[in-house]
Amino acid sequence: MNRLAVELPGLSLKNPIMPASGCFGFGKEYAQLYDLSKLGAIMIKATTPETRLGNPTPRVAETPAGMLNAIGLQNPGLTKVMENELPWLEQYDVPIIANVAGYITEDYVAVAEAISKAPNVHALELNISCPNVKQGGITFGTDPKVAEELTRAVKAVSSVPVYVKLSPNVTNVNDIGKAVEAGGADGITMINTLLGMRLDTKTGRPVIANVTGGLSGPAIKPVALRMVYDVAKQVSIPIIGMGGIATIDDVIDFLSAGASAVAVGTANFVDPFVCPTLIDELPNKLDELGFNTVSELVGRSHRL
Amino acid sequence: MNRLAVELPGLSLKNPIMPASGCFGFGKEYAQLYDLSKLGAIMIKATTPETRLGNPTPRVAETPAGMLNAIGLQNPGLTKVMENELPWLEQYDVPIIANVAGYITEDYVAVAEAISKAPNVHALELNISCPNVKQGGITFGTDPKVAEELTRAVKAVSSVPVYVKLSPNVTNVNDIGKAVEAGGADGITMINTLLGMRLDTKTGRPVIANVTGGLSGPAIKPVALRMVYDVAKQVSIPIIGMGGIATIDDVIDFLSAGASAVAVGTANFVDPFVCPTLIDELPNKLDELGFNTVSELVGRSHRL
Amino acid sequence: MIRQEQMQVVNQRQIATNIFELTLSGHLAHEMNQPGQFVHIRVSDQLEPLLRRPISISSINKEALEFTMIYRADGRGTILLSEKKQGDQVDVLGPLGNGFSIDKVQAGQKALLVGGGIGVPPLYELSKRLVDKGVQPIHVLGFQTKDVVFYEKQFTELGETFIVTADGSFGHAGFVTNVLETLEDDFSVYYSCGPTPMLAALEKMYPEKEGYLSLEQRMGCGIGACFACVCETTEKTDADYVKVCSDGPVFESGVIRV
Amino acid sequence: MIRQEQMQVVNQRQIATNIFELTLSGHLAHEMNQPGQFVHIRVSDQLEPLLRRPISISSINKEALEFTMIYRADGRGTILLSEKKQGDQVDVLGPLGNGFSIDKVQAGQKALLVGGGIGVPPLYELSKRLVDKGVQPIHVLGFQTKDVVFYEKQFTELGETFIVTADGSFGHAGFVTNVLETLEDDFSVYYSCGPTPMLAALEKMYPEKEGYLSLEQRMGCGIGACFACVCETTEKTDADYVKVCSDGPVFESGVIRV
Ligand SMILES: Cc1cc2nc3c(=O)[nH]c(=O)nc-3n(C[C@H](O)[C@H](O)[C@H](O)COP(=O)(O)OP(=O)(O)OC[C@H]3O[C@@H](n4cnc5c(N)ncnc54)[C@H](O)[C@@H]3O)c2cc1C
Ligand SMILES: Cc1cc2nc3c(=O)[nH]c(=O)nc-3n(C[C@H](O)[C@H](O)[C@H](O)COP(=O)(O)OP(=O)(O)OC[C@H]3O[C@@H](n4cnc5c(N)ncnc54)[C@H](O)[C@@H]3O)c2cc1C
Ligand SMILES: Cc1cc2nc3c(=O)[nH]c(=O)nc-3n(C[C@H](O)[C@H](O)[C@H](O)COP(=O)(O)O)c2cc1C
Ligand SMILES: Cc1cc2nc3c(=O)[nH]c(=O)nc-3n(C[C@H](O)[C@H](O)[C@H](O)COP(=O)(O)O)c2cc1C
Ligand code: FES
Ligand code: FES
Repeated sequence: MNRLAVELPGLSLKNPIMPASGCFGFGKEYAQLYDLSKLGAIMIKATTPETRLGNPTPRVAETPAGMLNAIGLQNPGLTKVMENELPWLEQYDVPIIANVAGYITEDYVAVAEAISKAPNVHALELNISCPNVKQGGITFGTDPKVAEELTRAVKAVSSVPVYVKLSPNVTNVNDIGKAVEAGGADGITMINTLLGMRLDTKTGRPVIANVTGGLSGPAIKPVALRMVYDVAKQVSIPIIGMGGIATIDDVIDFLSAGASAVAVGTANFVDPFVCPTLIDELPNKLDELGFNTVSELVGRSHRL
Repeated sequence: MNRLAVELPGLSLKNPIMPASGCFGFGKEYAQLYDLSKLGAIMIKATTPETRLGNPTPRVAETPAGMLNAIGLQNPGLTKVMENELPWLEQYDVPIIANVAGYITEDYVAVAEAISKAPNVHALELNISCPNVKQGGITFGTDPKVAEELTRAVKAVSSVPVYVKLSPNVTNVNDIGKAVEAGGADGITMINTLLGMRLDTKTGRPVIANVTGGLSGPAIKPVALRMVYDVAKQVSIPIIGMGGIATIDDVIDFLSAGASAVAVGTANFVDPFVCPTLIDELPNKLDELGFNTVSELVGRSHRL
Repeated sequence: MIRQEQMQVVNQRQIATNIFELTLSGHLAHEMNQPGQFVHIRVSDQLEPLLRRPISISSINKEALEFTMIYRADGRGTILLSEKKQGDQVDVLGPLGNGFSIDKVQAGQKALLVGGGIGVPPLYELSKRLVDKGVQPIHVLGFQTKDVVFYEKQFTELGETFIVTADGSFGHAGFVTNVLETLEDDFSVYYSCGPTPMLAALEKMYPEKEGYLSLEQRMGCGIGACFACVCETTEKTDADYVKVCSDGPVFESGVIRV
Repeated sequence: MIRQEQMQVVNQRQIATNIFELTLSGHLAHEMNQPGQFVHIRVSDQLEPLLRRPISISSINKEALEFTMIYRADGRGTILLSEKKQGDQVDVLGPLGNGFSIDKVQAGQKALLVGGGIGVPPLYELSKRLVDKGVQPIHVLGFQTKDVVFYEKQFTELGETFIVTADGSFGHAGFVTNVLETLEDDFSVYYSCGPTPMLAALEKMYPEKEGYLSLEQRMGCGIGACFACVCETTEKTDADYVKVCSDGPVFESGVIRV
């Protein structure tokens, strides 16, 4: 019996660690460094119906213990992803979670319906929380009613379980979590980035061409952990937690707070081997803490 | 003519730099280290009608490039602040901004009416954004209507201009900013802390007895800067900016984003001399950037 | 007077498993007048780790303008501190707080000093001062295991010294209280620094004795401004609360709700 | 193959105002086959500063398993890097990207190498390889002022070298283009690395020539996964965009909208 294994709607994970969407492209680049079959799953870059060229550059900026990004959901579009990216990933024994985005509900529905039929796509992640696009994205993630309806519309057409990715840029994240659960979501992924900005002190100009960007990395871990801890109390569907995870202790903290699995984003840029390293470190950490399986650890902070 | 001087409602500041509320007590401690008359102003610890003993300990925890706190608005209460703290501060040539807090509107009104009569209190800062108290605090800062009414009620009784301190834990900070302006606020101070938490990885227990706490320090600067930049576009009243300020470049960034002055909180714990140091560094920085006065710099990012 | 100074590392050495002895030099040492005070140390000039670390002063050498600390390199900050080498600079704020008073104990009398783990260091300067005053110190020092025991020799040179280890791997086995029970209580004052349960046990054991306890709390500012480090008080004082950093870290026994 | 390795500092020295030459050793150097590639460096093992810094490879010594970089210590990360001493470890990811191709230029022909500021370093390994191939390099290197000029001697040893400073404090005054105008264009290929305006000027000057330009962009991953470093392309290619880190940093002239 594999003590790291985690069973989630649509996902039989070898281990609870996966790269977060947008920080791992479609896997090709990291495949040069290690065997992707080692990963619990892969959350691929957001896919939209059409090809998107994203925002002007600069698109990233460094901040204290974090970074800002405003990529703007650049991606080759549904057709190319279905024809090139997903088939290429089939050579690896790893479930794919397809991150779905769009301007309007119909976009989400169109992408979800098609991409959920790809053999290696085992779940969808609805990106209703991208802070870097003018239309769509976050606008769906800040109003409970809108989030619930979008979830319901996508559930109606998806061939695989649907996870909804929550934005931290809200007054009450619990309401959004409960709303998407009511809309039929099979799970929640959280958190997306916090809206932030950096100025070039010399010129006074925003460093990022898009003016604002999404804050990620260790700096946001306390906010992410608090939100996972709160939402875990409110919903009965599983949570895949993320936000600043860089070390094995971070992984333990998110599982303790109630996440059933975790995703690693920005840390891949700092240490490209971070995911396999965390997977290797997890068993010893479980021993050290006196837990047999990952599942035993999940939500322990709520049981103390 | 003093190139660092800033004129704000009720406040003739020698310079735009002041310690943030709760990070400087009532001044006595830092007075052992330097002459408080050097400061642009002092934002004193939140004052409530009654004595408050605050939350259980531990009350603080370190996070990546930041810290969490859940002090719980501990303070000696209105009477003692009026009788001991404010008179003691009169020996210094520095305007006091009194941070006002309470459970219900009547608390705010009572404290505001009385404390605004103290000779050295030149402005009030309504704390409708404290994340660490069960009642009052942030509950006033997340609903525009409630924030507007509280502002109006306090304005009606205050003998000095009223600044309202905004919470970053909202979906749309602009709406709150516009609401308090409509309620008659003379200025805005922002931001208060972001709600966060830290777990003890060994035990899975929250490090902070209050479970959650307010995140402050350099980690939150990108969020604070973005909010100041956005709100400055929406309101015509002045903003005192704060959130992660530790270096002279941080000061410049907040002024560029539209803050007329800045407050320094957490950085006082890291470097107790940070405020006088920043004040000393400011003139050279202005020269380096080619500005004669602080006022010329304010909001430059919006004019590019 | 409280000062902030870039002090120089005179010497740093490991004296037990993960336990380091660090000696710094600078004018700040000139301000150190009382045993039991502490300093607030910035371990990195980057933004990470951010907060200062409070560490007790374990011995003072005013003539040489030097002082010594003993600490356990455990978390991120103290591990960084343990990497400082001779000649490196360390940003120190101090001396902070109020230490152990030796006014009420007279030459010829006995004083009991009880330390637990990293609570032991401040007792060393205290013991030296008691000896200088003609007071006879008795040391009871508790550690987890043999490999984290330190300064046995130094304390023995100053007076009778009992070492206790929780696992019995060195000295007496068990808790300091097990040894205390075997001692006659002919001492006129006791001093203690260590885990709160130990301090509570001492108060219970010696309700009639005059005692001084050094407490620990998570800190922000370290100088009394942020209200991070407060402790609840008892009827024995009319203060509603005290701050460990500026009112303490040393308090008279019975004053704090431990 | 891309590797990540803790490489050892063989030598670091300042060669001009705020300009450092850093030589590292490790197996990673064995993977370096092309001039113009870069490495992605982690400057601190703390969380701050967080991101890696991209720095070009300026020369490679495969036998010794060493390579050298030249960089300006300017912001927080590069200043930290400049404090590394002999024997220290540096976390390096690389070699990354595609460098300068020397396939299309033949022995006996001339090649023009134009560098600006911190764009000069990658041209050094390139020039050595051209010389090895029997190609005759002409170097035109632009700097702001005299005190940031570096490697004049090294380039001169390889071929004709013109130094240009914006303030005229050394060599020719003005921009590299001022010198280029005075040169006859009997070279068969040109290579350039430096500020985008300079690259744009070169494309305008030599529309008919075969050229290779090395670009800069802010980076996240450095290996092609995050879409941080994309550039707009022209009709000359059917790709909608390119990534500087993995498709570049070197591109054929005319391919990128500069
Ligand atoms: C007045 C006083 C005197 C002290 N004297 C000594 C001494 O002489 N020798 C010694 O080894 N230790 C001493 N300590 C404990 C010491 O401060 C902590 O061990 C140290 O701060 C832990 O930092 P870290 O980087 O190792 O751990 P981290 O886990 O990185 O620390 C994270 C944060 O928690 C705080 N923290 C963690 N543990 C403690 C603690 N036990 N007390 C207070 N804050 C803590 C840190 O200061 C930091 O802000 C003293 C504490 C106080 C309050
Ligand atoms: C492919 C490539 C090759 C390079 N080769 C060299 C070289 O050989 N020598 C040299 O001195 N410089 C080189 N640079 C520029 C170098 O990467 C930056 O000067 C450096 O990253 C600045 O970091 P900092 O810590 O000094 O500044 P900071 O202001 O602390 O940097 C903050 C963030 O912005 C990024 N950044 C800042 N300036 C640049 C820039 N010009 N290009 C890309 N990212 C930047 C940093 O990487 C970091 O993520 C190269 C850049 C690229 C893209
Ligand atoms: C460069 C970059 C690109 C991202 N792109 C996406 C995306 O396409 N879709 C999405 O849902 N989240 C995206 N994110 C958010 C991450 O998936 C993750 O939610 C966030 O970065 C917090 O995790 P971290 O702190 O570990 O990076 C992106 C983040 C970064 C840094
Ligand atoms: C220990 C601590 C106590 C605080 N107490 C108060 C308070 O009483 N009233 C208030 O309005 N803000 C309080 N704050 C928030 C600060 O005033 C400031 O808004 C916030 O910390 C962001 O600034 P910084 O990043 O510079 O610390 C407190 C912050 C800290 C760290
Ligand atoms: S640590 Fe700030 S009051 Fe004690
Ligand atoms: S830096 Fe990530 S794609 Fe180029």
